[in-house]
Amino acid sequence: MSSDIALHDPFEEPARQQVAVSFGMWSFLATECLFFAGIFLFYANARWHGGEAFLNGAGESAFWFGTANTAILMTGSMAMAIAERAAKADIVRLTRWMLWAMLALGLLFLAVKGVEYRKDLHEHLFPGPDFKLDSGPAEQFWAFYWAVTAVHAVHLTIGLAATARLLWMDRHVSLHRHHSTVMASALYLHFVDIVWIALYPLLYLAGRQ
Amino acid sequence: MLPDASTLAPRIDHLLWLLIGLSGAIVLLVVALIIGFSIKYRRGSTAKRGQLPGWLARDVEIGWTAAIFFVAIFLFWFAATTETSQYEVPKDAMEVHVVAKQWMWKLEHPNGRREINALHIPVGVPVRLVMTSQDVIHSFFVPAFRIKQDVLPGRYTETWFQATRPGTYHLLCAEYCGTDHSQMTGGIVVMPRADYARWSEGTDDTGTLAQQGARLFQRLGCTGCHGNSARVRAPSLNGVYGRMQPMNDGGFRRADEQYLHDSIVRPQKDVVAGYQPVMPSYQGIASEGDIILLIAYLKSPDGGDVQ
Amino acid sequence: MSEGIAARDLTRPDYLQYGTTVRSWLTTTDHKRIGILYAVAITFFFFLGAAAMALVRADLVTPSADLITNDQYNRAFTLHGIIMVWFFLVPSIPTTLGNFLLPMMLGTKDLAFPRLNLLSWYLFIGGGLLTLFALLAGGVDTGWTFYTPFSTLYSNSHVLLAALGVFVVGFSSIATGVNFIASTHLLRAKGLTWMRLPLFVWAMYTTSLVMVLATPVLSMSLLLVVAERAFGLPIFDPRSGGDPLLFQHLFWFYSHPAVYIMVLPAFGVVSEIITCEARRRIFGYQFMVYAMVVIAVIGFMVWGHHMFVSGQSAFASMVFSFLSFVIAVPSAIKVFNWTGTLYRGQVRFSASMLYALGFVGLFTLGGLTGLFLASVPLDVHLTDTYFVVAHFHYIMVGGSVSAFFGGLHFWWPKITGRMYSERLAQFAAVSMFFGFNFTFFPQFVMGYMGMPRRYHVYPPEFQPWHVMSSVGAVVLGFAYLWPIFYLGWSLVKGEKAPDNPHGSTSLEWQTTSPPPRENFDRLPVVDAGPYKYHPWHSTPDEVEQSHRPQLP
Amino acid sequence: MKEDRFSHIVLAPLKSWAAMLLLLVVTAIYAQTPYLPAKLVVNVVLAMGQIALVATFLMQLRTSRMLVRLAALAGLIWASFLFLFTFADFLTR
Repeated sequence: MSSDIALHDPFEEPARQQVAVSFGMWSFLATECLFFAGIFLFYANARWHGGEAFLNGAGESAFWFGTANTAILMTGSMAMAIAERAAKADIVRLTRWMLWAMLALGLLFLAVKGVEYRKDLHEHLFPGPDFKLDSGPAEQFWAFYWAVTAVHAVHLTIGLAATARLLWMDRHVSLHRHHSTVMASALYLHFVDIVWIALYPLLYLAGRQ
Repeated sequence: MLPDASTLAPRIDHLLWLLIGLSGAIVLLVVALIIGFSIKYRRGSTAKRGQLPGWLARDVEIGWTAAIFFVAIFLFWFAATTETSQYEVPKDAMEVHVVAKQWMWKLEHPNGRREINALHIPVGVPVRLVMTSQDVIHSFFVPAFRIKQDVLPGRYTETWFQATRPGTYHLLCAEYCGTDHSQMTGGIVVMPRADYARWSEGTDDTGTLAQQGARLFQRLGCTGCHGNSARVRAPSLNGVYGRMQPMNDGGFRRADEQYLHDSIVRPQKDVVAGYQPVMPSYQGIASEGDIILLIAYLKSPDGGDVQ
Repeated sequence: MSEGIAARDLTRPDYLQYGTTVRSWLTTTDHKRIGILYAVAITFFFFLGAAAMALVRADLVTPSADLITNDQYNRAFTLHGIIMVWFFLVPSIPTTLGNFLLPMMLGTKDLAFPRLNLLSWYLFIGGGLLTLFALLAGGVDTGWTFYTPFSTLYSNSHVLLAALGVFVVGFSSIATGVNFIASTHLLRAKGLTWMRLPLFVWAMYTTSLVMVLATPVLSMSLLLVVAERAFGLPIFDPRSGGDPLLFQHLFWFYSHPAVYIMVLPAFGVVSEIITCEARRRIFGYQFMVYAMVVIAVIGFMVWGHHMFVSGQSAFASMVFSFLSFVIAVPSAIKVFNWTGTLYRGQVRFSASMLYALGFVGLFTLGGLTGLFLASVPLDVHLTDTYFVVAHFHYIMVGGSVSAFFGGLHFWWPKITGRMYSERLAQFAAVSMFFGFNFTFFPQFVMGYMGMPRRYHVYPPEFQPWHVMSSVGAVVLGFAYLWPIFYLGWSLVKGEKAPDNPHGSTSLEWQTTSPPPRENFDRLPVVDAGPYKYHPWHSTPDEVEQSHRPQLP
Repeated sequence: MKEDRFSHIVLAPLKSWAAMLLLLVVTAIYAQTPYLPAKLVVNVVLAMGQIALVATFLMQLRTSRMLVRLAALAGLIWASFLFLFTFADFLTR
C-alpha cells in the first residue's frame, strides 16, 4: 500500500517523509500563529484602552455577514478534511468532488466578504477624514477590522490557489501518490479557518449588547 | 570626566564602579586563564596532561554556575534598591512643564516664565518634569544629572532631579526624532537661590500658568457646559483634580493630569457616570501648551468654579 | 591521513564539478551549493554596510557637519543598521556554514526540504533587491528600529519599500529555520542520539527555534507600519489613542531574540574550533547544550530592557531587568567551559583558533557590559548613548563576525578543497582583534560621558574619542579586506587540501574535501559522542580516528 | 466502500462539522441576547472550543506523533509570552 507514495530526495521510506511534511507544515503554522498573535495584541491593547468608544465602533460591524461567512468557511474546512482522507484512501472521485466544494465555498466566502466591504465603505466605516463615528478608539477598531480581514483574505486566497493546484495535479497524476501535498494544503486551509473562528467573536460579537 | 551634579549621580557612579570592578575581575580571570592555558598547554609542550578526575570537572562547573547566579541576583537586588528610591517624587518638588517639538524644547515654569532650549533652576530644590511631545518620541537627557526619560506624544511622562552643584549642563535629545535630532540640544542652568529669585523676578505680565489657563477656559468656551450656570448637563470641574471619578462603563478613574489631557483630546474614551458622550474633541484646537495651561488652571484652588 | 568514508576514486565528481553552468547553480537544491550562493550574497551586503559605516565614521571625526548633511547621515546609519542586521548578521553563519555542514554533521544526503532551501535563497535575494532599491532610490531615515510615530507619520523617506524588503527576507530565515529543525529531528544518522550531536548542530537547532518563533512578530509589526503609513489606518497613531509603546513591544519581541539568532551560531562554531585545535573533549557537554536551550527560551522574555526609559511601567522594568540578569548565567557557563576545554589540551594557534580565542575574550567583555545595561538605574543613564553602541558591537562584531571568519577559515579546505596561507590568515586575525578594540573601546568611555546615539553634530568635548574610534575603524576595515586577497588567491593557486587537514574527528571531515554530491558514499553509523580527542598522555597525531564508520 | 472506511473518511469530519456549527449558533445567540454576563469570556471560550475541535479532529492531531503535537503547541506557548509580558507593562502603567 505504501510502496506507491512518491518519494522525495533525502527520505528512504514514505512514513518518515509523511512525518517530515506534517512536522514542517505544523512548524510553519506555529509561525503563522505568532504572526496573527501580533495583530491580536493590537486588538487586545486597543480594546483594553479603548473602553466604551471601542465597543461603539464594534457595534457597526455586519453581524449576519460575519455569521454566514463563519459557517461557509467551516463547511469548506470540512470538505477539505474529507478530500484529504479520501486522497489517502485513493478514492479519486470523492477527492475531486470535495476539492471542488472547497474551492467553491472559499470563493463564496470571498464574494460575501466583498459585498460586506462594499457595504462598509458605503457607510463611511473606513478610518479617515469622513469616518462615520468620532475619531479615536472606534477608528482603531475599524483599523483592526480592515487590516486583519485583508491579511486573512490574502491567506485564504493562497489556500484556494493551493486547492486549485491540487485539482490541476489531479488531472495528471494520482493524488494518492502525492498525499503529503494534499495533507499540507489541508493543514494550511484548516489554519485559515481557525484564524477566522478566532476573529469572529472579536469582530462581530464584541459590539453586540 | 562627567560632573555629578544631582543627588542621584553619586549613587549611579557607585553602582557603575561596582560593576566595572566585578566585570574587570571576571574579564581578567578569563583572559588570564585563556592565555595561561594556551601557552602552558601549547602543542608539543612537555606540560603534564594526565586525565582529569570526573568529579573535579563537574564540581568546578556547578560551583562556577552557582557563583555567577549569586552575583547576578546580588547585582539585580543592588540595582533595584537604587532605582526604587528614584521612583518616589518628593512632594514639595517644583513643577516644570516640558513640551518637546521636532527639534526644540519648550519649558514652562509654574510662574508662567517660558524658555526655549534652556532651563534655569535653583540649586538644591527638587524639580519635577511633566513632559509631553507634539509630534514624535523625544527623550529628555541630562548626562550630568544621570536622568533620561522618553517624551511620548499623547501622554505625560515624568521624571525628577535635585541639582546639587551650580553650573551649566548639557540638555540632549536621546531618542532619534528626525533630521535635526542632533541639533535638539540645550542647557540646564543651575543657579544659587538668590540669583534664581532675581532671574525669575523679570517675568513678563502674562501671569502664572493658572491665570493664563483661566482666560483660556473662557476663550475656548468650556464655561458653556462646565460653568455653574450652564444649561447643558456636564460634570462640574470645581476641584476635580485628584478626585476618583465613577465611569459610565463601571469602575473608577483618578482625575490625574493624564485623564484630564485625554478628556480634552478624546472625550468619548472615558465618560463620567451619568453623562452622555456629547463633548466635542479639542484635538488640533487646543495645542499641548494650551492643555497644560487648562490643567494648571483646574489644579489651582478655585479652578473650574466660574459662572 | 585515514581512509575516509568515501573511497578515493577520482571518477566520482565532487559537488563543485557536478554541473558548472550558471543555470545549474541557480536551480540547485544541493545544500552545499545553496550555502555558497548565500556566502556570495552576504559578502556583497557586508561590504555595502561597511561602506556606509566608513562614510559615517569619516564624518564623525569633526563635531560639526562637514562631510555630509544631517539627512544624509541619518540615511547612512539607517542603511548600515538594516543591511548589517537583516542581510548579513542574521543569515551569516546559519545560511552559509549551517547549510553546508548541518547535513554532513547529521550524516545525511541533504536537508529535509531541499526545494524549500532554494526558495529561502530566492526570498533572501528578493528581499535584498527590494531593500537595495529603497536605499538607492533615496534611503530610509528612521533607523533600523522604525520607531513609530516617526516612521508612520513624520518620515518622508522610503519606509514602505524598506519595510516590505525586510518583510520578505523574514520569510527566508523562517524557511531556513523550519528546514534545520525538521532535518535535525528526522534525518539524524543511525546511532546519532541527541546527546551525541556536535555542538554546532545544537547551535543550528536552537538558532532555528529562535528564528522560526521570533521572525513572524517582526513581519506583523512591519506590516502594521505599512498599513498605517500607506492606508492611514490609525494603529499606532497617538491622536486616536494608539500607543507608540505597542510597536516597541512588537519590534523588540523579535529584535532581542534576533541578537541570540546572531550569537548562538557563533557559540557552535567556536565550540567546534576550540575542541579540534586544542585536541580536547568539550568541557561539560551537557552544560553547554542546556545553556544554549535556556538562552533560546528565556531570550523571548527579556526584550523589555530596551524600553526602560521609554515610558514602560516600573513593574515591567523590574521583571525584564531580573530576567536579563538571569540570562547572563548561561553565557557565563559557556565562557567558562571554553576556557576549561583549553586545560590540559594540545593548543595549536591556527588562524581559526585565534579568531575563536578572540571571540571568547570579546564576547566576555560584551556580555558583562550587558549587565550594566540590565540594571535599571544605570540603563537610565547609559541607554541611547554610545555605551549601548559599543556593547552590541562587542557581541555582534567582536563575537559573531569573528566567529564567522574563524568558521570560514576552519572549514575552507572542506568547502573549496584548497588550502590558504596560514601566516597571512594569522596576521589578519590579530589585526582584526586590535583594530576592533581600538574602534569600540573608546565608545564605552564616550557613552558613559553622555554622547547620545545617532548624533551627527556632537558637543566638541567628545571629539578626541571619535577620532580614536575612526582611526580604529580604518585598521578594522583593513583587517576585513585582507582575507579577500589570500582567500581569493587560495581559490586560484591554493594547493589541494587533504580530506582532514586539522585531524578532526567530526563527521564532515570523514569524507573527501570537497565532498561528493551525496556527502557520503555509505551513510555513516555513529557509535560514540562527538569529540574523541582526549589525548590520554598521547601526542596530538596519535588521536585515533575511532570515528571511522562501520558498514551499516 | 467498506463501513469503517466510510465512517473515518466522511462521518468523522461531518460529526465535528456539526459540533462546530452548534458552537457557532450558541456563541452567536449568547452574544445577541442582552443582559447576559461576561460576554467576552464566554465568546472566547466557545471560540477556543471550536479551534480545539478543528485541531484535534479535522487536522488529526489526535492521531499524530508527539513531535507534531509539540510543534502545534509551540506557537501558542510563545504567543503567550508576547501577551504575558506586554500586558505586564500595560496593566501596571
